[in-house]
Amino acid sequence: MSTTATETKPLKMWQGINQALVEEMERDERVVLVGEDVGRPGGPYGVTRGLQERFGELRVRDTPISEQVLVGLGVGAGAVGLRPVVELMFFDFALIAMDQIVNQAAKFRYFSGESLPLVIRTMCGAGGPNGAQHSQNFEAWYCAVPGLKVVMPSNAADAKGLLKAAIRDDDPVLFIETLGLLTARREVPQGEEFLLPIGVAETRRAGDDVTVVAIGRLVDRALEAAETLAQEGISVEVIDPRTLAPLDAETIVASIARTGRLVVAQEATAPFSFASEVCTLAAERCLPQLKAPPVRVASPFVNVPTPVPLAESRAPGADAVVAGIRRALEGA
Amino acid sequence: MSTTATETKPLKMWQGINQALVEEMERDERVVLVGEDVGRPGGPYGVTRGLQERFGELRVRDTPISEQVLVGLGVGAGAVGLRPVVELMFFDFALIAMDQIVNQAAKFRYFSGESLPLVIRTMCGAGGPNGAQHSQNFEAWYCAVPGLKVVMPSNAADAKGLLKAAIRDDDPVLFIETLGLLTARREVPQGEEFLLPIGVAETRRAGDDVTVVAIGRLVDRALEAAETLAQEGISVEVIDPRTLAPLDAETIVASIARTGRLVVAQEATAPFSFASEVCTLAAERCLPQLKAPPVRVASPFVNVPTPVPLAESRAPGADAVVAGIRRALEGA
Amino acid sequence: MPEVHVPVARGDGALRTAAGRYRLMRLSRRFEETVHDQHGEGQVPGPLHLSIGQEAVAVGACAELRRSDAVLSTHRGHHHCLAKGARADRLMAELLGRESGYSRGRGGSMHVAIPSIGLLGTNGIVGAGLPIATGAAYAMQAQDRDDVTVAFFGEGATGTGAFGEAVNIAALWALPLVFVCENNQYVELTPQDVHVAGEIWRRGESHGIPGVRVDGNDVEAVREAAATAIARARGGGGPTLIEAVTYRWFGHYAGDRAAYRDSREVDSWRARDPLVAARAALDDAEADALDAEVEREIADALAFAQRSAVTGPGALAIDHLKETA
Amino acid sequence: MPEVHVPVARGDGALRTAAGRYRLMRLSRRFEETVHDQHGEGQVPGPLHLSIGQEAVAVGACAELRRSDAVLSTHRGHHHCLAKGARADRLMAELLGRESGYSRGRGGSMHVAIPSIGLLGTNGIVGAGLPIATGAAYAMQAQDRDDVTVAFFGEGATGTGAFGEAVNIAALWALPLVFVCENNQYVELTPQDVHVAGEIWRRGESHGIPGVRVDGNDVEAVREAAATAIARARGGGGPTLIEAVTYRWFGHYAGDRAAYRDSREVDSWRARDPLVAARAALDDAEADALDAEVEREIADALAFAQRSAVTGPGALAIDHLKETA
Ligand SMILES: Cc1ncc(C[n+]2csc(CCOP(=O)(O)OP(=O)(O)O)c2C)c(N)n1
Ligand SMILES: Cc1ncc(C[n+]2csc(CCOP(=O)(O)OP(=O)(O)O)c2C)c(N)n1
Ligand SMILES: [Mg+2]
Ligand SMILES: [Mg+2]
Repeated sequence: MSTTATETKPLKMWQGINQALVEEMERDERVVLVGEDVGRPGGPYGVTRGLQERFGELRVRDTPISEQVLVGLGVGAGAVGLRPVVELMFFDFALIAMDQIVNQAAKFRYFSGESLPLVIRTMCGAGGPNGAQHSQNFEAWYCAVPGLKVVMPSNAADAKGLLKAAIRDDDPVLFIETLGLLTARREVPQGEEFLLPIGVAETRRAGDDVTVVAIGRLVDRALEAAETLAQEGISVEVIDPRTLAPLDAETIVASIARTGRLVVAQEATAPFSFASEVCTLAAERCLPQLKAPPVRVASPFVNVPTPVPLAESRAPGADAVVAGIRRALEGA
Repeated sequence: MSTTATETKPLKMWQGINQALVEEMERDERVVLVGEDVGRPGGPYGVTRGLQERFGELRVRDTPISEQVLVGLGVGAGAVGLRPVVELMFFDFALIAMDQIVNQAAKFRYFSGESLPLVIRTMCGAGGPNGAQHSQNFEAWYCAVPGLKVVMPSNAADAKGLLKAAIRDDDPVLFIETLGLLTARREVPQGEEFLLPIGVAETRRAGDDVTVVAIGRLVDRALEAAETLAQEGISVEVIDPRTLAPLDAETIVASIARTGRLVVAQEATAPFSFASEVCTLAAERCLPQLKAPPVRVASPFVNVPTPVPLAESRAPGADAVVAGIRRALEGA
Repeated sequence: MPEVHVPVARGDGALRTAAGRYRLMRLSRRFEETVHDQHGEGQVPGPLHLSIGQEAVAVGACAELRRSDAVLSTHRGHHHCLAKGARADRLMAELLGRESGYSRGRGGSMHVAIPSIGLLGTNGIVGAGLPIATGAAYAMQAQDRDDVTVAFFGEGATGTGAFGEAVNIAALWALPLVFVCENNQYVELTPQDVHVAGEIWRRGESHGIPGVRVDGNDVEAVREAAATAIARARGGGGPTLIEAVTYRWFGHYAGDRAAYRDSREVDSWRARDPLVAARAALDDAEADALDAEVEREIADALAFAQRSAVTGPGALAIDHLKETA
Repeated sequence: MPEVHVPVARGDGALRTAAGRYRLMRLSRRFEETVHDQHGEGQVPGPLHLSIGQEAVAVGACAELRRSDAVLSTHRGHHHCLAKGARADRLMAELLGRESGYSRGRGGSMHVAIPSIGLLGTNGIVGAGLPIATGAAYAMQAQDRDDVTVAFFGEGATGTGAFGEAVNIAALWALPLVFVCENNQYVELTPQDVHVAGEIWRRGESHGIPGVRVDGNDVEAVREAAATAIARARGGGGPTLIEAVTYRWFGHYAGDRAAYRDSREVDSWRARDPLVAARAALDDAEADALDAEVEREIADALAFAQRSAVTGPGALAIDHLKETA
């Protein structure tokens, strides 16, 4: 994979995703997109705007509300020669398609020995007034499934580069977008060959005193926290795994071993989550170096309330990351 | 909750479950049982034998192959006055009913403020020649859901006492039976009031050198390992959480703080699993006491193969627990 | 919890008369208009799927229901809630994110559940009420009650697996369950022909249960079809599938300008306002009096909601499990 | 991988003649009897759901298929695999847990997938093949191929949500897809009347697609119905739902003595052996020759499997992701 792009453009995350889809569909006619409202309406949040006009109704297709069939469309089409991208509107709705994801898509190669190019795009998190059934963060569950890759970009550029890589990947990839980031702007490299490697973490900021592993919406907040603490002379390293499975444990472990302190920051609730796995890696592989207990900065273990101010008060902000880092610095 | 029973009988786990169902259905006519083949055939593994003859076709009901409706039957019936027990034949099939479990059952009280007595019984693990779609262990996923209790008994007596408690509980309980234990025999207290408390871990064996937290099929194997190592003078504490959510963290943490060493043993694969959460608790709350990195004894991160010998070679045995303990004793 | 005066008790019997039905349709309409306004003023901190234009379906289908009957509703469910006996004030408070709301203001429009009046839930998941409806109906059958369950769903929900599972088991077990498909022609941002193959009302026959299509803008037609289905269900005759053809006047959600629709289409449906027909059954003076009553009820409801405390973070952690209640 | 000699090539065209169809039915029967024996001897380390009695459905439905067409099968799918062109030897090896099996002996009966011949999988999850079938058919349509997909499923699968979702979208998109319900009267340990409301073949009409019921023990009747459906699908006419009524002679799985069935019922179906009818279309000498050929093929297949290495733990970790392949 190469990152030969030079020119960049400031784009919102949804635009980065849209660009990735356009470029890959232009490049390879086997790429198709199916989902609820992805076609004529251009997606409930506008992410797939203009695609159906450009690529026609057969390649960009509005489906009924049939989540099992949606993923099944991807599995079947991927098995006979297309490279489907399936959109599940909200991550919560993936619960309906779980058998198709876990028992069918993820096991296809194990049973058949052959590739299943399939991207399942979905959107997580409490970034809108949608409430307890439209805001959940269950990314950890899919990371526990052999045969599945899980990607979770934290900004527009990564979303573009990783989605393009996911579409070119020969394995099923669950691509988790974050509602709270869709309109966040970033410089996005242009050019069809801007690809980012799946399975490689990105160190967003180098630092020596503490390692913060942050995902999704918490990456920017972690960077903000790092900036705040820098003013006190605290040097924070921020790692964005970008791919949650297979996880780039080496990068994470090397950083923790060096700083001796770990904070994991995520929008999901803490118990049995992504953060649990990272903390476990720290304990298993960096115990002698650990100067303090790892800290999970996460949403409280309660449902997501509907009113936006409440939902936002539930998700950890930059202040919560700052507090988490302070705890990691004090601890043990 | 009381454990006033005195008399015991040697029963297989399936018999303990059967007895719990009979007793609770005798005691409370609101208790009903629905599931595939639970009635006339008495269950695919005989667990519900005799119940339909005893309680009639309305209270013990064979359903079509409709897993979403199965859990929905429980939610709706629980909401209007029954205390339903729903059987999902294999844990893997719960994937089809995930929306009903996570978005409906678990959130009913949050939305309505009222109780939802509902037990979802299912069977996990690679204890038979069933292969990759009938042998999975995804217990950790459900532990991440606010509003759900998750119980996983490791023997016939616990299965009985905990199932009875689950049926009397006013919250939705996911009750995970283990295929590999169904025919394992144990002394089971008799008497209608033999109840075991949900949310309370059981220390199966006291010890000083290392804490083993084991669940399901791995409990007996951990005890066997402890016995083996006792002969070398190694003193192993074995804790069976029995309830995975809400987890009795206090008991576990107190033990780890005392022994300074942790092994978590489970049939599930390691990444993003129950073991990850327990290791994280150790790191968060016992770091100063930890003498060695925690060790996860788990199945390798691959699908469950169909042939029994292969499936059995995949699941960790007592020897793997012994090896894990030795690692914990050497480490750091 | 302090409650304002509600002039007419709903629930058992309140919808048995044409006046009662008109009154509730009017209440529902005015409720929606009011929350729509509130939404425009930024006072509704959650999503809003308005049922304006569809009042006859909810009121007609609930006309013969008792408090002990159950209803499963959808993301577009305020009219169902009111028709089943929900109080306008607490429902309004819920939508406005107030502590006095039915779900303490945390749930909002899609998460209203009032088991005490048999309203088992609006729902954010399309189709998800249908399996739950089979459970409520099964419990009624198993307990030998002559109660029934009514499951509302949009035509979009016929695409879900939950729908097929539910119809099959309801037919198989002869459950006391009435399926009411509120076909309002659109499914989010696409027309129903993107979603529905064939004809919805005919999905009954291959399962051996009656299926009927009715004018969903005619409250009496809906009531009649529902009455037949409900009587059948109470008598042990099993489920019925009713397709009520209607139209949503506004977009999918408050804020959706529904540019995907032809304005003439909208106009033609607005010209068939279900309230106008229902009002015609009454004499004008009676109708005017009911309208005035409704205005007061709505004004009181809004005042109640507005003077209730805004739900704060303190409400977040409760009611997940019984012990935390 | 070493392969034994296969006397008659299957796949394109092999089932176009009555002789070819009889031969394959016979092969399927003898295959099942052989693996059943092997199971009795403890040589099958996985579950076994025998298709004996149902051969005419698989062979009739696949008679007009090409290699580039797709088939989705079920937990009871050896006959589908063979009819779509799977080699008896590698299939046998899979069931016997050998490295030379189609899934390296790790998958067993319920997890055979051979994309190279269009066999997209038997399946351990009831109903799960149906959504996948819509995907294969969609790809064929989107690529403007005139290929078709055939989805087999038992009558028990009509209870799953996946079934309803799949029929709806197939009808809606006019997918080149033929649904073949193999109604063998039982669903695990209970009769079909515990599972199916109304009539399966009629589930088509409310979706606006043809539904037909055929004698599933008459290979020519199945072939004819399938040929019509396949031609329709290839021509862009959309899906068809075929209910083929048949019977499984043995229990749900090898080992199930099926005490829940009346022996007279079993006898009456055995008296209608689909192979006897298919054989009657041939002259005796020809049929005898085919039988002998089949015996050799089965013997060779068994020998192949038996001399293949038993799958060891080394096979466990491969083929989860491409890089681990
Ligand atoms: C399972 C699921 N898939 C998708 C959605 C997103 N969604 C919300 S409402 C809706 C359309 C529902 O249409 P219909 O059933 O006709 O009801 P209407 O909105 O017309 O009342 C969709 C697709 C959802 N909430 N749940
Ligand atoms: C989703 C799901 N639920 C339950 C099962 C357990 N199960 C395996 S086969 C079977 C019966 C299937 O009956 P049918 O569809 O009629 O096929 P047949 O066995 O008769 O060929 C059941 C319930 C399963 N495998 N998958
Ligand atoms: Mg609609
Ligand atoms: Mg069958």
